[in-house]
Amino acid sequence: MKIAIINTQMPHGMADARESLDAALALSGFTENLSVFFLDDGVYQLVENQQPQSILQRHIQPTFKLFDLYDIETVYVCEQSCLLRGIDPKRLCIPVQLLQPQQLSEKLHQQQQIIRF
Amino acid sequence: MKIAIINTQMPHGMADARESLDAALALSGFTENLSVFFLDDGVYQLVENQQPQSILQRHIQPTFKLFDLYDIETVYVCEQSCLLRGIDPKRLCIPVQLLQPQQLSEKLHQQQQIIRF
Amino acid sequence: MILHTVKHSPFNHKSLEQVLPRLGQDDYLLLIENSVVAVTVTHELSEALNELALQQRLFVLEPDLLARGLSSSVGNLVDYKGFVSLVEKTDTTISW
Amino acid sequence: MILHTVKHSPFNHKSLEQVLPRLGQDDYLLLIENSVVAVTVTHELSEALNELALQQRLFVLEPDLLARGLSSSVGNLVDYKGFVSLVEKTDTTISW
Amino acid sequence: MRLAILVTAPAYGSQGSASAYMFTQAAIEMGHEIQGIFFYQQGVTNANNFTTPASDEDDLVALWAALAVEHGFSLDVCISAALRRGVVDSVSAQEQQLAAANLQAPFAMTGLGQLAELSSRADRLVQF
Amino acid sequence: MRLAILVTAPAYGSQGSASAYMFTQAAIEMGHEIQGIFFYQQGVTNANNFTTPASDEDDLVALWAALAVEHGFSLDVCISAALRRGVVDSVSAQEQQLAAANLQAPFAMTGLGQLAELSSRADRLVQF
Repeated sequence: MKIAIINTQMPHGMADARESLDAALALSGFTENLSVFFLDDGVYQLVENQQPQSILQRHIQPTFKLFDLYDIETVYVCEQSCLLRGIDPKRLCIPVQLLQPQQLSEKLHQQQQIIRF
Repeated sequence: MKIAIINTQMPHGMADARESLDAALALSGFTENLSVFFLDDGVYQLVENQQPQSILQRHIQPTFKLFDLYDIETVYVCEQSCLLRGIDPKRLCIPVQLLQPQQLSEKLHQQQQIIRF
Repeated sequence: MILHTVKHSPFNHKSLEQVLPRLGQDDYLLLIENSVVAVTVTHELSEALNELALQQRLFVLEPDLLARGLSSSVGNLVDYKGFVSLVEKTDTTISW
Repeated sequence: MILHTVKHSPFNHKSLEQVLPRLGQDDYLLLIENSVVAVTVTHELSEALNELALQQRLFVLEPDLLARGLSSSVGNLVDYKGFVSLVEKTDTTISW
Repeated sequence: MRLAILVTAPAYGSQGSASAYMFTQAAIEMGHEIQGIFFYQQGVTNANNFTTPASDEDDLVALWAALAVEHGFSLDVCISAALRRGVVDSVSAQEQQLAAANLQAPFAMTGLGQLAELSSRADRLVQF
Repeated sequence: MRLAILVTAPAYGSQGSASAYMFTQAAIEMGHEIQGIFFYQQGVTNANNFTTPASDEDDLVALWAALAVEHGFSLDVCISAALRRGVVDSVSAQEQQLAAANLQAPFAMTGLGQLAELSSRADRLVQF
């Protein structure tokens, strides 16, 4: 089963980023075909040097570092979403594969089940 | 104390319209200077012939009819918000005063405390 | 072939605007909850929606339109059973 | 004189776009929570924001910027005490 | 078609849970098989049996419970998401020394692994 | 300055309650007077004492309670909004025959009239 998690929300304003990460780690144990996508405002989740503790929010970036440990290797980022937001796609907190719009559409169409946060 | 309630959300997708109405009725008993504004998607709350029971949502329109009974007479609607959405401002479910953008701004600046839903 | 569902009003939220350019050639779009207002008046996304409607790829959940006292002549109106059928006809569903 | 606070990202939500034309001549705008991204890159609302900044009427909650790993050179950065002071300086607050 | 449904909308405050309920009802009437409903994020509040809606409002907690009992599918609640939103089963209530549990039967606490399990048994996953 | 604060954001799931808490803390440090905090809509979940956050997350229910006790202001909860979201005091719990109450002290159930009362005693009303 090819499963995808799509992240479209900024971190900290909502808990979606945190709860999406929990879901990704849990699903990774049950499928070898898990892909995680970051689109639209979701790309902000991967910005480095976040300091959310000072606003009483959970620090999610240490969890991203666990992707490797959990064998979550297929991480896609919409390059256009980064550029629109002035985020350098080469300076994200984990290694990712950048996708152009057409490639993004292709990858999405290869999935069997999709959860969006 | 001049208090205003501003409604900016559509009905039924969220419970804001319903809970804003409850607040308006309650506040009306404590101040003679309550104004209720409908802007942006909030103008959809006043569209006639809603049938929300079929989607398990509460029918809010009978409550609007109580405005009169509760002496809530100052009801302002942003005409531009209606026109943008194809809503005829002359066919809303209760009597309202239509405001142009400049008038809206003036009315907002006359308020001392403002709650937005 | 993906069924995309959108629930937010395009006057309030950008999800519809962001989904439209991502639709694949055969994908379906279903408007539910507050997003049904997108087919009740002409606005900046109407052209793209009309194009989808012409191709029989735009669907609107009728109970959500009626609940809000609205009506539309753009897109195919469906009830909840129609929604289930769309899920069955497509391979995958994304809820935006 | 009104203090308008906005919390949603302008890339996701239309509240900032809807508030800007409603600001009175002396009103203040304070960006909090996700809306702080509005001053981290140039986009379609930047011109209006820059104009407000020049008039010393644009404020940005710095802890919300830092929390997200972002920085800005547009607008006056304030902390929570600065937020309280803005509430005190203005007559009324609207949270959009 | 075998369906798994993911509900991330609360019992009260937005339309998502009602939409999911009506979709599920329609799917059952059409003869489709519900593998289970998974409640995550704000969706866990659908399992809170302290929920007391106004007399003129629908009670989604009760509606979900009745539909699941009638048609024999499971209502799975992510325990981590539930605990941080004040929905607890009797085991957690004891551990945390709370006055009682407020998990409505037949909702059951599970982990996110159960979402993977449901999804692997389903032809389609639909999220609300 | 006398302040009334209105919280419509939940204890968990969005930033609003934390923003309100930090704003309130800053106002107190600056010598302003808190007339009270009113919890409405999803904000009523801030009063749910079954809330059990993860060990690495802040517990806003406890934080609000401690701040109110320390500085002697009230935490008012709209009872109608609370009941329909599964937050109940002991009176309602008995009436509805629920296993227990889950209202955290010193949060107190009130009606929307109390919001009017608070606002009439305040120079500014700030909403989160």
